Amino acid sequence: EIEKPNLTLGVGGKPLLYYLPLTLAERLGYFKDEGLTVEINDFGGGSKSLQALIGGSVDAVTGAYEHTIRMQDKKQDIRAVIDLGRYPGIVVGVSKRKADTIKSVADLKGAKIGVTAPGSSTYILVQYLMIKNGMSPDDASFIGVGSGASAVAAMQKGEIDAISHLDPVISKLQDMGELTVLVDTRTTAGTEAVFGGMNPAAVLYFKESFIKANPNTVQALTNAFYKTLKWLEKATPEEVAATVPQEYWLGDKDLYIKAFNATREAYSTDGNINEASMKSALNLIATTDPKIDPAKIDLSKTFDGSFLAKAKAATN
Amino acid sequence: MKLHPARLLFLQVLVAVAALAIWHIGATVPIGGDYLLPEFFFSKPWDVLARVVELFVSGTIWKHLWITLTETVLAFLIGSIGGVVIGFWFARKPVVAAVFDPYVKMVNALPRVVLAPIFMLWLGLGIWSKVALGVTLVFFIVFFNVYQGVKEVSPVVLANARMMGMNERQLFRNVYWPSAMSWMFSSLHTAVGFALVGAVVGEYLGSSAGLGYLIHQAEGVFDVTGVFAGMFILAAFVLVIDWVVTRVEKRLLVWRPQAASEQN
Amino acid sequence: MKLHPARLLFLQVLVAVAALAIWHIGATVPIGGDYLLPEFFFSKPWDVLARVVELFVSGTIWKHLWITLTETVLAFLIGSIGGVVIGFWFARKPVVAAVFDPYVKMVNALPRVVLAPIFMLWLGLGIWSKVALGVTLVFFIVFFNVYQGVKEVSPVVLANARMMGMNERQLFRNVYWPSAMSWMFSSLHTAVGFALVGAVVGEYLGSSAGLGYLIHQAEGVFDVTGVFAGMFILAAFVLVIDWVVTRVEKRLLVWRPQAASEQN
Amino acid sequence: MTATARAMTAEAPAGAPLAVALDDISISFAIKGRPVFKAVAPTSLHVNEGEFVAIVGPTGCGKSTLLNATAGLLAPAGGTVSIFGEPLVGLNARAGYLFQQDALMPWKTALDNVAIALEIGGLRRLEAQTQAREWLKRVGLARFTERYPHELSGGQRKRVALAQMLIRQPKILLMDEPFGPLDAQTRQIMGTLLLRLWAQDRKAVLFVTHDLEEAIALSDRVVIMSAGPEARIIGDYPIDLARPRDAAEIRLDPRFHALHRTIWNQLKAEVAKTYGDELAAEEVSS
Amino acid sequence: MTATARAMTAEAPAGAPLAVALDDISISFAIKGRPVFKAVAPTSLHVNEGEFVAIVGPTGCGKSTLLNATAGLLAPAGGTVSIFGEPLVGLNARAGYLFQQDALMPWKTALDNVAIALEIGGLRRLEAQTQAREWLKRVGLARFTERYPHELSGGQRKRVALAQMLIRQPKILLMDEPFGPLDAQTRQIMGTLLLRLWAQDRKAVLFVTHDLEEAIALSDRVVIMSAGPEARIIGDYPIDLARPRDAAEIRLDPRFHALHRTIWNQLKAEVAKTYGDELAAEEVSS
Ligand SMILES: Nc1ncnc2c1ncn2[C@@H]1O[C@H](COP(=O)(O)OP(=O)(O)OP(=O)(O)O)[C@@H](O)[C@H]1O
Ligand SMILES: Nc1ncnc2c1ncn2[C@@H]1O[C@H](COP(=O)(O)OP(=O)(O)OP(=O)(O)O)[C@@H](O)[C@H]1O
Ligand SMILES: [Mg+2]
Ligand SMILES: [Mg+2]
Repeated sequence: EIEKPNLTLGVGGKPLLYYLPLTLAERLGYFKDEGLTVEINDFGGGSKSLQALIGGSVDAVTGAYEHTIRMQDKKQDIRAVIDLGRYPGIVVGVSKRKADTIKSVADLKGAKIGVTAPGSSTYILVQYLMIKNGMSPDDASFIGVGSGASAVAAMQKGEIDAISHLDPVISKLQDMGELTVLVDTRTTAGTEAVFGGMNPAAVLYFKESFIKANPNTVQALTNAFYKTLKWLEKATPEEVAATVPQEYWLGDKDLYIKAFNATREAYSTDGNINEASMKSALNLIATTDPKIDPAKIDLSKTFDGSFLAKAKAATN
Repeated sequence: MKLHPARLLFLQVLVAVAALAIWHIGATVPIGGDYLLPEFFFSKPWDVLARVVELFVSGTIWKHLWITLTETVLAFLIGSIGGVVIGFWFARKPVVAAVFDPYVKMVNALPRVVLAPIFMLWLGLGIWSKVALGVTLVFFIVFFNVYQGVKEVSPVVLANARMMGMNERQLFRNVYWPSAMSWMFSSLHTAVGFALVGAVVGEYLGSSAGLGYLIHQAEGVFDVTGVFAGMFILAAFVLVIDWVVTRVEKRLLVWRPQAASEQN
Repeated sequence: MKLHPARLLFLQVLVAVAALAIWHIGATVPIGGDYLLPEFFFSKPWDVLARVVELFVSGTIWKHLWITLTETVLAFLIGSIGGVVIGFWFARKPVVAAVFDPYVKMVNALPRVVLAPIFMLWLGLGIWSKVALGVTLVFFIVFFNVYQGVKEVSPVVLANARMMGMNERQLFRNVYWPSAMSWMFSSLHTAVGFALVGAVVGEYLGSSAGLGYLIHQAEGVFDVTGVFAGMFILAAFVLVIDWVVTRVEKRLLVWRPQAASEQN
Repeated sequence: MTATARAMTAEAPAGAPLAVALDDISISFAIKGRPVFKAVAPTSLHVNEGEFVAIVGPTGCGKSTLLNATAGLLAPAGGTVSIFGEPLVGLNARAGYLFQQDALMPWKTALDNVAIALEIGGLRRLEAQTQAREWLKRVGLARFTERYPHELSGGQRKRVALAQMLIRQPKILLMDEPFGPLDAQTRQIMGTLLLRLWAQDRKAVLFVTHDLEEAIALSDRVVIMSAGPEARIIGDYPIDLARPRDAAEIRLDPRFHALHRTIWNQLKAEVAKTYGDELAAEEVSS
Repeated sequence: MTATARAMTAEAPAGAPLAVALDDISISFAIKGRPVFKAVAPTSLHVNEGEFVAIVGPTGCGKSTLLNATAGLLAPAGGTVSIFGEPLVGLNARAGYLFQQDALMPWKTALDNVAIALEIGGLRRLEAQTQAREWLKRVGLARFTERYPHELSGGQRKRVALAQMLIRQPKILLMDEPFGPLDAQTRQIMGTLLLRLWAQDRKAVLFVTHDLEEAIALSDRVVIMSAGPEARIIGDYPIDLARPRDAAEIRLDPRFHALHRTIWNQLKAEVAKTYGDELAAEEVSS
């Protein structure tokens, strides 16, 4: 039976499309169906929700897969059990004012690039791209612009030349006609172009000790998310929009649907993370952070597919 | 130079109306093709008001308001009591004060945002981690003022009280405390606002309810109307707490002559 | 009851050593299987120190330090001057004070974190949006104290000055200002810390340099050592600014008798 | 009542306006949660230009209150205050006021406290200080110029305040127990100093004191107030002693003694009234 | 010098310890950026149990300073202070001190200001208030019990302070110009009150005043201080007038006049010394 029916789950920015499956699972009642009562705590950012998990104030987190790798380096055993987003969902674009001069990643030399925060995944992705294009990350200057309206303001005011950001900021900027996209990892094509394959983004992860102590609870939560992914795979944008709270619509349903359509491919359809995409993720981190030695990371300890397998078996 | 209460209210409403009018015009009338207060960042007064009403009518706000209120009041109480106690202690023990002085100042300079994860680690995700954040703001404001307030005690009044044979506790009750009171209340007026800021920032950084949570949710999806509605409620809210503080102040400071600077 | 400076320094160092020892033990010696101060959240004192040294030796810190210093000093100056001016104005114009009172309190209760995007919109991503954030903190602390300080002016001294024929400007210079000075300096000691907090939080929310940027960057990759090193530098830093304030205070308040509460 | 009070100033020259004219003024204090306290009942007092009027009366009768009203610091509940023929609005700019309490600025040295009185009139700092030094010397504080008020004795502070008021040479002097904390000898020296200044350009002086001998020795008229509440002026004695007077010598004059006895008798009766119920009973029982 | 000063107290009964013994004490004030100011030079003063000693001296000579040292509020630079034979450490718990300045707690009513003096001794609030009311009546303030200090006149505040000190019935009374802001009549009533209390249980009194008549009328001994700096006790006059004395009647006694003249002459010379350079010159030139 379920060891811990009352769960607390952490997330860093629940209304973001990045975490759409979480909101859907909640709104569709899938947690209840599994006999779980989930209290969702929203944090100032992904790193804060991870800290809450390690500090023991939340039981589960929907956050970046990358965290599981970094935590292994910090001797914290954190494991993902299901993938929610298979592509990072990050877009690198340039301001329309600079669209003529910056046509590819290689042109970013000397540019002022806005990222959500220094050290965050948007920051790392640009650095990765630059290194891959034979530049040093020091060749551009990075400016933390935050995750909300301030990012839009920075672009509008011409404070930054380029931006590496997520939805809904990207969709909003596109909608305003401020942005020319350089790299789009929301789509299969875009992601393959950068990584040559998948690169897992949002996952559901736990502490290893929690998984051991509460296997049934973890199973139930995995089931709920798996069901959500399946629902999402078939859902129309209209259905999605109708399911999430109206406030999430970015003030305008059309914009929301546009944003959803742009991101749609990034959501995982089967929840699995394969060897190749794990390596791809590790490669991304190791390239940009010299402190992490890829040889010391045991990728098999970052993802535990057993729950997903059972969830699949149960549904099919 | 006292204003009639009705006239005062009228002037206050006038200011509010003027502010709303500027806001409205800034948000809806383009000046040189640009809006002074673009709707995307500032919403519109009417929308915000409508949202506030909606929040109250639908009843969703009550739960959040209650949580934030609890946090604010707790932060305010714990922070000010702590500030008063430590402030007095330091003021009466110059050696302690001299030794800890640099550390107090150092701690006061730490950005609370960074401390949030530590509070969550120690105090969990419930209200207490938010209270702690509020306390770190309130405490210092009250502390510095009480510390100074005690040092400003009139030397003659103090000498007289000591000659009467008052012990430390009696001196506290009869001399230091009443004398430092106007300093303390001055700091409390600032602290009320900061207690709320602490609670809301705490919620903003990680929570599942409260006004800060509401604002954070709204911010993530560019729901400026929601953000402003939240701030509005918050601001109205602080007036209530401040009113309580002012009442207590008036009660406790009956003995004061009218401020000389206000007479004419 | 004055301590010898050398003895004072010794005691202060003792406190620091004790704190570091507790930190070290908490981080490295498990108690009942658990660490009191888990390394993941608190790092270790030695590592932090090493990092601080490294930051200075490699020279990367200077640029950030300089930017944060500029922001802090600007926020402090603008905020306190504003607080003093408006504080005096309100204290001298009871009608203005009564009308704006609720609005001042409301604004004081707005969480600054939420205001950040607006400041960025208006002031851009450079230092000024951070300065603005610091100003919103400093201003209120100074404002409330100066306001109260002016009201506490001795009625007899004021009456005497007015009988001499002082005009408003002369009263300000010769009576209100010196009399409110100890209130003002008390608030400045709190404000120094808050100016820094404002600047750092501003950087934390969006910037390309500064201590807040460094801390945020370290936080993003879970580099607690980096976070603590940043906070350490920050705290050391505020002592320097506070020292300057204290010097100015000592200069300006030579006329005061030793605090009565410290005599024994 | 007002008729008699007014009659008392009948000796005033008809032409010149009165320096101070308090007509039928009454002064009340509102005290939280209790009935209004009527300190001064409608009463009148007229002071001619160049006249030196001493006010005596039992403690707490309303002397300071009367000076405050003349200074414009306190608005009377009824009646009018006129200065040189004009109704007083706001502060009385032509008066200098020596307060009963300490009123020096604690943040200024003795010298600066005195010099500021000239500086605000626009005088250059250096010049003001030179004059202030001179004045401090006159009140016997040449060696204490650089002291802050809290470093001075009670009597020294009072003398600084005296210098601070006199240096401006106001046309009306309001003095509330100016020589209270001074020893008898210094009192006489200060009294002589005051008289000399007063003789130079005809100032009007309102001088509150508890020392009846001092009042008679210095003044042209001694006014007696009744015990409060609702205090009134109940006696007005012209002092017809020749001027210039020597503060020490005059006390030996038989006319001085006669005046002293008359005034003292009225005053004594008045004080006895204050303590009628309370103190007199005590005194008898002892 | 010290030898003579000590000789002056030779009349003390050999057995009983002295209530107050100041031996060779000197008091200095450190003033920023200037040489130390030696207010009181080594000097001695002995007060027997039950003795009433009045201190007179020119303004600013060091009278308040001397009382502060006796109260333990000021540590002398040299010499010793003994109270009832024991060296004084910290505050003088057996003394009551009436300060020259206003020292009432502004946040307490007159009644509470007096009652607190008993309450801190452990007396129940109600009982303390009853007694306080009684005392306020004795000083003539029965109708002013509920007033805050700022609502009282200068003389009223002084009387509240007097009640506040006397209600505790301390063994040593230190009084710094207690009757300064009171009118002559009230002064006498208060003086009589004080003498009656003093007679009840033999208190030692150190009484600073500028009124030499008052000093002689009340005390057993009048002590004269020289003008500062480095003030010393330069005269010590036993007052051999019969007790009980009536404050008013005694002034008519010829012995009173003789004493007054003697003391006055020394005092006058001393004050003249203070102003030797400054004021005397002024006075002559006038
Ligand atoms: N602010 C006030 N509120 C209430 N009553 C007051 C206030 N000021 C003075 N009084 C009362 O008014 C009366 C007159 O006071 P005032 O100070 O004028 O007396 P005074 O003649 O100067 O006495 P003293 O010789 O003791 O200085 C007193 O009974 C006093 O209690
Ligand atoms: N805190 C201080 N710092 C420096 N000098 C002081 C201080 N207090 C008193 N003095 C000086 O010491 C001397 C004696 O002062 P004290 O107050 O004892 O005089 P006093 O005899 O009480 O005079 P008064 O009759 O005027 O009250 C004075 O010259 C005074 O200037
Ligand atoms: Mg008076
Ligand atoms: Mg004195």
